[in-house]
Order: sequence, then C-alpha cells, then structure tokens
Amino acid sequence: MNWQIIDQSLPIFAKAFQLTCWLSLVGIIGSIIVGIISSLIQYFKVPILSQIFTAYVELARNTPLLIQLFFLYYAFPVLGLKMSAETCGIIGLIFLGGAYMAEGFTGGFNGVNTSQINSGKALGMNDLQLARYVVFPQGFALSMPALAANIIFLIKETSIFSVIAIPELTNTALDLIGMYYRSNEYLFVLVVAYAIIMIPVILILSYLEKRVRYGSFGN
Amino acid sequence: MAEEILKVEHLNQFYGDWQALHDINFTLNRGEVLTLLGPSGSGKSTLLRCLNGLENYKSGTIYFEGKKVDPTEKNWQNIRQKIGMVFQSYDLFPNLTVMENILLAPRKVQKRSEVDVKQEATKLLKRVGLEKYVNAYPRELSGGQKQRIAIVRALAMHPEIMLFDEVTASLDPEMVRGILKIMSDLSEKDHMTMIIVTHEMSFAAKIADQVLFLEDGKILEDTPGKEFFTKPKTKRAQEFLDSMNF
Amino acid sequence: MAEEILKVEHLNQFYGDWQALHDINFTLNRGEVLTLLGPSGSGKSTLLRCLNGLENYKSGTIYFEGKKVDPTEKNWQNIRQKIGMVFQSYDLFPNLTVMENILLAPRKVQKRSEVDVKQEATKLLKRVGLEKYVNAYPRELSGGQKQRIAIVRALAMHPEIMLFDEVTASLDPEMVRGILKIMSDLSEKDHMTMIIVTHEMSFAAKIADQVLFLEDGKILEDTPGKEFFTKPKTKRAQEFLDSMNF
Amino acid sequence: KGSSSNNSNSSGSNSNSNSSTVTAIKKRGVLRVAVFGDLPPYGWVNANGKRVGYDVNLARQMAKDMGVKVKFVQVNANNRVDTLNSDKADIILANFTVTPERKDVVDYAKPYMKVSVGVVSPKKAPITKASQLKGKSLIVTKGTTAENYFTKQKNVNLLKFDSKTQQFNAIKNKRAAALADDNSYLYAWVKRNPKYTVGIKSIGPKQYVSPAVKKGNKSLLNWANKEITKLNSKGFFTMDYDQELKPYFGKEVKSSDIVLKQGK
Amino acid sequence: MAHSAINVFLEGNNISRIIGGLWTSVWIAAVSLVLGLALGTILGVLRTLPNKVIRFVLRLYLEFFRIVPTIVLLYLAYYILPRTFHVNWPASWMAVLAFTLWVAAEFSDIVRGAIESVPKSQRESGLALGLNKMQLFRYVLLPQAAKLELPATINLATRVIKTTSLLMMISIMDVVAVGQQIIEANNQQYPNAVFWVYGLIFILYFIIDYPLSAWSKRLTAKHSR
Ligand SMILES: Nc1ncnc2c1ncn2[C@@H]1O[C@H](COP(=O)(O)OP(=O)(O)OP(=O)(O)O)[C@@H](O)[C@H]1O
Ligand SMILES: Nc1ncnc2c1ncn2[C@@H]1O[C@H](COP(=O)(O)OP(=O)(O)OP(=O)(O)O)[C@@H](O)[C@H]1O
Ligand SMILES: [Mg+2]
Ligand SMILES: [Mg+2]
Repeated sequence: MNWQIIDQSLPIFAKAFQLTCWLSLVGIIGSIIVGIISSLIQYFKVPILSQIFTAYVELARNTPLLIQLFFLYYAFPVLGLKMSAETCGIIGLIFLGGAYMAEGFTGGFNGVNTSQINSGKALGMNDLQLARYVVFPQGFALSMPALAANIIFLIKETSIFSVIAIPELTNTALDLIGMYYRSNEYLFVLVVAYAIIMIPVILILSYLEKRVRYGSFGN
Repeated sequence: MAEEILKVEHLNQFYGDWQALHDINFTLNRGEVLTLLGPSGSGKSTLLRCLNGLENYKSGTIYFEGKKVDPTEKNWQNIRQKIGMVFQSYDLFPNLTVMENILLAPRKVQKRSEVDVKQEATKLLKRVGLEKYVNAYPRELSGGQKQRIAIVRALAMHPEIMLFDEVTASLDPEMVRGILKIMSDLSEKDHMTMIIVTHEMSFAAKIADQVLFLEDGKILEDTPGKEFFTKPKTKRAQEFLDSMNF
Repeated sequence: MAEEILKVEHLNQFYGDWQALHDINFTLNRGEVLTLLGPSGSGKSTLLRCLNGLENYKSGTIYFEGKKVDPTEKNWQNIRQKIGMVFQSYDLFPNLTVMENILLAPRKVQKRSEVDVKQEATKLLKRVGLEKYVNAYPRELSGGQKQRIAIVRALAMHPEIMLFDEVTASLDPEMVRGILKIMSDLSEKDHMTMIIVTHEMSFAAKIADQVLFLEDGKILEDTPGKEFFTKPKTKRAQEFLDSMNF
Repeated sequence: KGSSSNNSNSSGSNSNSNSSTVTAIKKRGVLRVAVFGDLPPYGWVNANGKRVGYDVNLARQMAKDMGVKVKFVQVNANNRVDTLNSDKADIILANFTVTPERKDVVDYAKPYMKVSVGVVSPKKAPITKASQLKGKSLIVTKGTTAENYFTKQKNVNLLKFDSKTQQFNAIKNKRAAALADDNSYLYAWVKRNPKYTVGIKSIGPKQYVSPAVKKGNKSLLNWANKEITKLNSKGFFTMDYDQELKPYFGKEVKSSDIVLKQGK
Repeated sequence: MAHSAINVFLEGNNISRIIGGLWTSVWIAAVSLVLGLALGTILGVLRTLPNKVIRFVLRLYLEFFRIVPTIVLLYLAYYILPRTFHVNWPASWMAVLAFTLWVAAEFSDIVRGAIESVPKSQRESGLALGLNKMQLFRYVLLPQAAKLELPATINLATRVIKTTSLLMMISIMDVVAVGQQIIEANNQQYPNAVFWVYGLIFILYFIIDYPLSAWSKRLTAKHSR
C-alpha cells in the first residue's frame, strides 16, 4: 500500500463518489415510484395495463442490468434513440429497480392477512377504502425488508455503469488502474468508498425497518 | 311485532366440488338471538360469511329487512354497514390506535362527523371498561381486550344485526366471561338482533331465542327457544351436546 | 410405596428483570398426577419448562429420581429422555410422517432397533385409534389427531414422567374429550407420573392427586387430593375457580 | 506490504515469477499470451471464431519457435498490466505501447512496431487540430496511451470505455466529437467506416510497441529479445504486415509506417 | 436496414459460439451455486449458535459481501488474490471462487433467517425428545428451514446467473465477450449487429432466468396460503 498514491487519487474518487451517490439516489427514488405505480396497477388488476406491467416486471427482473445498459446505450441509437450515458444509466437502473420494487410491494400487499381484509369488508369499506386504509399501510410495512434489500442492491448495481463510460466509483478505479497500474491502492479506496456509502444506508434501513414493523405490527 | 329482519332461502355454497352449505332456509326476527351450533367443519362460519356477502354463494336468496339482496359486491358494501361482524381472530387493524380503529369506518364509510363518532366511541369504550385505552395500539392489549374493542368497532356503525363467529374461542378462559357478559347485555339491554356461533353451551342455552344445528352443511334442527338444549330432536344433536360436556 | 420422583427446591426464574417464578418448592411421588392451575401468565408453562431444562433457571435445585440435577445442557439431554412433554401447539415435525415422527428419538437418541420401536409405535397408535395414519404427514391430520400422535411420540421414549402443557387448549371442543380420555387412561392403567397444566376444571378435579395453584410466579396453594376444587384455602383460588365456570 | 517510495512496482510483483520462465513455460508446454479480442486487425476473433491479427500471428510464431502450444488470454487495455502481475499470462502482445510509466511496472522486450496517437472524427465535422477539442467530448479506451496523453491536456472531456468494441460503438452513436487511439487502428477502422477520417494523424511523441513480460522475468525477456531480432532478420514482421494489416489499411499507410527496420 | 442485420447469426458459427459463451456463464453459475449453498448452510447454522465471536466474524463476512459490488469482487479475486495470497487458478475458477464466497454470504443470511423462523416450539419439542444440538439441526431445523428458504434461494440463483454477465470484465469468454467479438468482427458487413447480438443475449438470459423466478413465485404463493 502506498498512501501517497491513495492520497493523490482522493479528489478524483471524491467526484466519482458524488456521482455514485447522486445516480443511486435518483435511481432509487425513480424505482420506488415506478414500483408503486406498477404494483398498484397489478393490485387493482387494471385491464391491459396490468398485463403490460406484469410483462415489464418479468422482463426487467430476469435480465442482467449490463445487457439492459448495453441495449440502451449501444443498440438504441441504431433505432435512432440516443440518450446521454447518465440518462441511460438512470433509465436502466429505474427499469431494473422498478421491477424489483414492484415485486416487493406486490409481495407486501398480497401478504396482508385475509382476515384483516375481511374485517375491513365487514365494516362496509369499498375496494378503494380497503386498499387505502387496510391493504396499503400494512402491505407497505410488510414490504419494508424487500425495499431495504432492493435499495442496497441498486446502489451496488451502479458499479455496472462503468461499462457505459459513466465516471462513477468503479469506472474511476478501473480507469486509474489502467493508467497507473496501482491495483491494490485503487481497489482499496474503491472498497472503502462503497463501505462509506453502504454502512450508513444499511444501518438507517434496518432502523427504519424495525420502526415501521413495530409501528404496524408491534414486534 | 315479530318483524323478519333476515330470511334465507335455499342457500347453497360450494368450495370447488365440495358442497359446504346444502339448501339452507331460516328466518330471524328483529331483536332475537339465533345461535348456530354444530361440530367443526359443519359450515357455521361459511353461513355467517354468506350472510354479509364475504362469500359469493352459489345459489339461493337472502332477504334483509324484507328486501331481496342483490348479491353484487357494490350492493353488499352498503348492506354490510348495517351488519356488524366479529371474528374469532381479533382483527383490529394493528397500525391504528384503538380510537382510530373505531373511527375509521363511521368516518370514512358512513361519513359521520368526527366529534359525533368520538363521543359515541368513548361511551361504548366506557361500557366495555376500556376507556383508558383510547390511544393504545392493539399490540398493547390482551386478547380479551382486543375482542372487546372489535365489538365496539362493529357497534359504532349502528348495525341492525350483529354476527359473532366464535369470538371467545382464542381467549384465555378467564377472559371469556367478560365478553359473554357484553353479548348478553347487548341482547337484553339493547335488544340487538344477533347470530352467534359459539362452543360455550351454557351461554348459548342462556341467550338463545332460536337454535340452528348444522352438520355437513345441512340444517339438522331449527328449534325456537331453548328446547334444543334439553330435548334435541335428533340423535346427532344429542351426541353433540354430550361431547361438549366432559 | 411413595417414592419421590421429582423434588423442586427454591426454584427462581427471571426474564430480564421480571421474576417469572418465585421460590418454587414441591415434591411429586411416582405414579401420581400433579395438576398445575393458575391464571394466564402465572408461570405454569415456565415451571414445566424448567422441569425438563428448556429454561436455564436462575437458582434452585431440582432432584430427579432422587439425584440432584446438574443443570448443564449435556446432562439435561440425558434426563429429557426420561421426561416426556407435550405442548399446546401440536408440534409434530411437519417434514416427517407420523411413523417417522415417532421413530426419530428412540432411534437416534436412544439407538434402539427399528423393528422394536416400530412394533411399539404400532401398538401405541392402535391404542389412540390412529393406526391408519402411520404414513400420513401432520398436515393431513386434524388438531386432535396431531395431539394424540404427539402423546404417542413422547410415550415411545418410555418416559418416567409426562408433562402436559394445556394440550387441549387449541383443540375443537369435540376433540378435547378424546385427549383427556387418553390422559386418564395413562394415569389409571399405566400409573404414569404426570404433571398437567389445564383449564378443564372438571377433568383436573377428576384426575388430580395433588394440585399446585400458582399466581404471579408464586405457589399460593399446594393441596393433596381433590380438596382444592371444593375447599380452596385462598380467596384468590376461589375467584379463579368461579371464573372458570360461567 | 509494499513500502513507500519511488519504486513504483505494483506491490507483490517483486517475485521473479517462476511460473513464467522459459523453462517453466517449456515444461508446461503452453505459452500464455495476453491479446486483444476485439481490435481488428491486431488482435480479434474473426467471423469463424478464430483468433487472428498481427499480434496474434506474432504470438503463434513465438510459441512455435519455443516449441510449445499457445494459449490466449483476452484482455482489455486497462487490465494488461494486472494480467501479467497476477500471473494470468506470460507475455503481453496486445499493442502495448512502451511508455516510461509502464516501464516501471513491466519489462519490455525489443519493439516490433511503430505507433503514435491519432484522432478520428466524422468527415462532416473533422477534428484536425488538438485545439478543436477544447470543451468537447473525446472517446478513449481506459489504460491506453491516448487516454494518458489527453488526460494531461486540460479542457477535454474524456469518455472512457473498457473495450475497443464499446469505444467504436460510442463514436458511431455520435457520443463525442472524436475518438483518440493508436493511429494504426484508426486507419484500419476508417477504411471500414468511410464516413470518418483520421483528422489528426499523429499527436504526441512517436512511440513503439513491444512485447512485455512481468517485471524481473529475465529469462523470458532475454528469450523474447532474441526472438524479435531473429524474426526481424527473417522479415517476419513485413510478412505479418502484408498478411494481417495491409488489407485493412487505406493507401495512406505504408509498411514502413508500422514495421520497424532492423536495429532500433 | 436493421432487418438484414439479423443475418449476422448465420455468419460462420456465430450462433454456436454464443451458445458456447452462454454455457461458460451457466456452468460457472451452477458450480458456484452448489459450492456456495453448501458453505452458506454451514455458515448460516453457525450464525444461529450463541457463540458471540463466531457470530461477529460471520456477520463481518456477510457485510463485506453485501457492501462490495460483485464487479469489484471479481477484480479482487482475479487480480489481488494471486498477488497477495499467491492463489492462482484459471480465470473461470477465480470467478467461481468469488461467486461462491458471495453466494455463501448471502445464503448464510437466508439460512439463518429460515432457521430462526422455524417456530420455537419445534426446537423445543425436539429438545424435549432428548435430541442433541446436531440431531436437532439435522432432523428438525434444517429440513424445515430448507422449505422456508427455497424461494429466496431460487431468487439468489437467478441473480447469480444474471451476474455472470460481468465475467467478461475478468477476461472470461462468456456470452457477452463472445457477443462483442462477433459485433466487432461483423462490424463492416452488419453495422446494426450490435442491436441483434445484444438482443439475443438479452433473450437468452431471460429464457434461463424466467422459469426459475416463476418457480420461486409459485412456491412463495403456496407458502402464504
Ligand atoms: N375457503 C375455503 N376453501 C375450501 N374449503 C373451505 C373453505 N372454507 C371452509 N371450507 C370447508 O368448508 C367446510 C365448512 O367450513 P366452516 O369454516 O364453515 O366450518 P365451521 O362450522 O365454521 O367449523 P369451525 O367450528 O371449525 O369453525 C369445512 O369442511 C371446511 O374445510
Ligand atoms: N421468553 C420469555 N421472555 C419474557 N417473558 C416471558 C417469556 N416467557 C414467559 N414470559 C412471561 O412470564 C410470565 C409467565 O409466563 P408463562 O407462559 O409461564 O405463563 P402461564 O401460566 O403458562 O400462562 P398461560 O396460561 O397463558 O399459558 C408471563 O408474564 C410471561 O409474559
Ligand atoms: Mg368456523
Ligand atoms: Mg402456558
């Protein structure tokens, strides 16, 4: 380990660090929005749309992000649709993440006890009221673990952005290695950088998960 | 005086190929208590659930307050507001406080004013001895307390009729008494029309104005008054009564 | 004749700061039935669990068959082979058939021969009327059937003493009878030493040779014979008995 | 591990790799060569799935002369050094330009090719001077001399890719104003992509391409030096040029632009 | 137009090369899964034991693999292990190593979760029968946990398969690397090959992963009933 090398590389890594955080944040928020919309459409079985979204979820969940990005970045322009690398990255991440989030929320909604739904019905609630007051609050709490796992997963997936020349953390490390051949140092900084992002995220998520779970189910 | 509040004709229900209810017919008058007895699996819960449209029954007609029920989900949503139901598993909404549990349906479904319903809820909570717990969450309550809140929640809707499905079955024996007392009071003081499924025979014998005995989805006996407990007509009912007393 | 099979001295158990058992002392003679009564949360299950080492009790001594028990996990593993226990939740292993459930411990723990144990298992299954179900999986059985298998599973170990923790509490009322009958038989015909926690008062009154009444983790009464049910010494016990009969 | 200092060997590469000595290679019977897999006409895989190209030919010849089989390890520009240091290959024949920085981390044998950085751009908007790149995007491959050169120029926004396939796809998708890489591939590439032109034919210093071995691997280094000399004298490189490169270049490239005269 | 570019698959033996690349991905995924699940089971069991030190160490292990993206793991295994620890296997085995350790980490958490969600009463009735710790795990906890963890395990498998798309980053000739070779080799004749080649790879991954995740979904639905 040569600390001088590490020290010199820090400004470059700092920029990449910001980019990784920013892309992750946008990707995660986008994924949650897409996930909620998609799971709502599936929950209410909106005709046609729900079939489309089911197909989308399966397609996105069962193919690698790398290929999705290659497609967006290299193959789409062939069809005349060109987007910047960052746009491709974010769209790719949201495409993938939205499907994972949709699965998570749908799992949560379906996990709500039928006896809870029955007692809501027995109180005369209509479908919308049932969804609004019974299924969603409890289903959301049930899907917290999946939500947390997905967030962690998506942050890590930003490392794949390096294949479409987005200068995020992994790309930066691999690039520096290619130029200066100090793999040990740069990979070390890379791992530390991910740890700095992930550890607080993991801690906050597990705290939130406990809070929500306790708030909703008391254990 | 004897106004028919509920009338069931030729009700049949299937699960797949399995017929859970066979040609059920009975009537219930306003202010009376019907107890539904029968061994496990005989279809008691299924029947109750048909009576407030939680099951899509296969065929048959239900008349509620003299009107034939059009068995669409939309229509049932209206009727259910007049039918209170309490289940064996105390199904309070775990994410809401006691008061929020009680307010939810009157506010959102019946659109009544908050002040109004709150006042009434407080009165009902006092009546079941739980006024202290307005802001507690279900997780902080014992089973017996939860079940009392579930009854209050149903009563806050001003139901015309209450359905109770083995509401004491999951409770500690000591808790059972309190709940049964509340049900007796509802009948005696409020003249609430009720259908009760229970395994507490002595309680059933005390409260029943009419007894339906079910087996394998069929009504074996439909007896007015308390005669069922002393002189059951069928051998099967006699056996059932015996088995309930060790 | 009265050989002490079990003796408990100054047993204390805590959960965190909360003392679940306070200075428990009692003795039980071979061939006798001890019933453990008390309201919910009084520590009955905790006491039973201490008696076969499922809890690491804080202090106190247990003597089993005259020998002081050294409370290490290793030692308990041996002693547990002589103590059968059946729980409220019918805990058959869902991944094994009825026969496999019964064979597991005699084969793997006691290393007895398969033929031997199988023969015995068949006999026991016949005794509880379930010989047809040898190859069934627990999910195919009703609660009462599962509980009978659980008893057979414990008996196949040739225990010196059986512990029953509210074994009928989750059963349909009609199933309860069969289980209680099996327990009576075990006492009367096999002279099995037993400790029974139950809320079935009339059954308890019939079978008990000795009654312990617990409240808040303390023994309030330790009464030989059936006197407890007719002339309880404490007011609390009287209230308890009242609450159990509606 | 590695101590401080100016000896900028990547830590751990201090061993004189016993698994890549000539004896060890002969004993193994296999020479492991790092080559490109997507850089026609130097190192690539043709439509029949066969590895071909100028570098690949050289690799085959070397293995033949050593009397062993050849095994290819496909690399990208940025992991060439690591591939040696991590013992994934014995020798690099992947258009590995000699630079002072690289000399610190690997040992170069005698050069076998001339090269310098060029810049390709669309004919419609040709880039002919480095100053035209100010404030524009420029595509490079990670770990190339082109990247190195332009990293030192300010005001050029570099888009860095892992592989040649990716970088050429990117320029075709018009993701940048131009692409910089070794001029010889660019010549080959524009011949196949006539809408583009090598607007800057040579920028930065003249450079050479050499085989590289792990730092301290004297045995293989000496062997490689002798081999290059021998092949040079036999005219192998001219032959290799004619066979592998010439068909891909336009008339602006001559054999003498690429192949070294004996001696240097 | 783009249509003619589909003919790129008819050139030479391109199709069989792509399938060959896919096979590389699949066997690496399969071997890693088998080894990773075995190791993960052991680690998962260890994590349910009371020993604090073991639990802490294994937790660190898990968190390391949760924090570091797989792409970085592959680099670490491929470039750092040989130098620093003098482990030098062929690239595909290094990938297997990295994947195995990753799978083991993720699976250990699945196993721990599953064992802990076997009802406490099951553990106790096993103990009450005199089973020792080993027997308890062997006959009671693990078989029941296996059933609980199956859907999550299948999902993990689909993730591993998808992650094999990164193998090309460490010089393994997986389906993506072969695809790039084909795109480059046919660049002139089929300028739109990029669309068809990545499209085919996309479909191939889908064909492998979709049945697995459908299976896992079915199991989950069955569980919750
Ligand atoms: N959703 C369902 N799908 C299939 N079969 C069902 C369903 N609900 C009930 N059944 C079956 O219908 C029959 C009647 O069930 P029901 O729950 O009404 O009995 P019950 O009299 O309420 O019994 P218990 O006293 O145990 O509550 C039983 O055989 C039961 O297995
Ligand atoms: N694992 C535990 N951790 C903390 N507190 C516990 C635990 N187990 C039991 N308790 C508490 O110890 C007390 C005694 O519980 P125990 O289960 O022995 O009561 P019980 O007499 O068997 O009641 P029941 O009739 O409801 O089964 C209760 O207050 C209970 O909440
Ligand atoms: Mg029922
Ligand atoms: Mg208990």
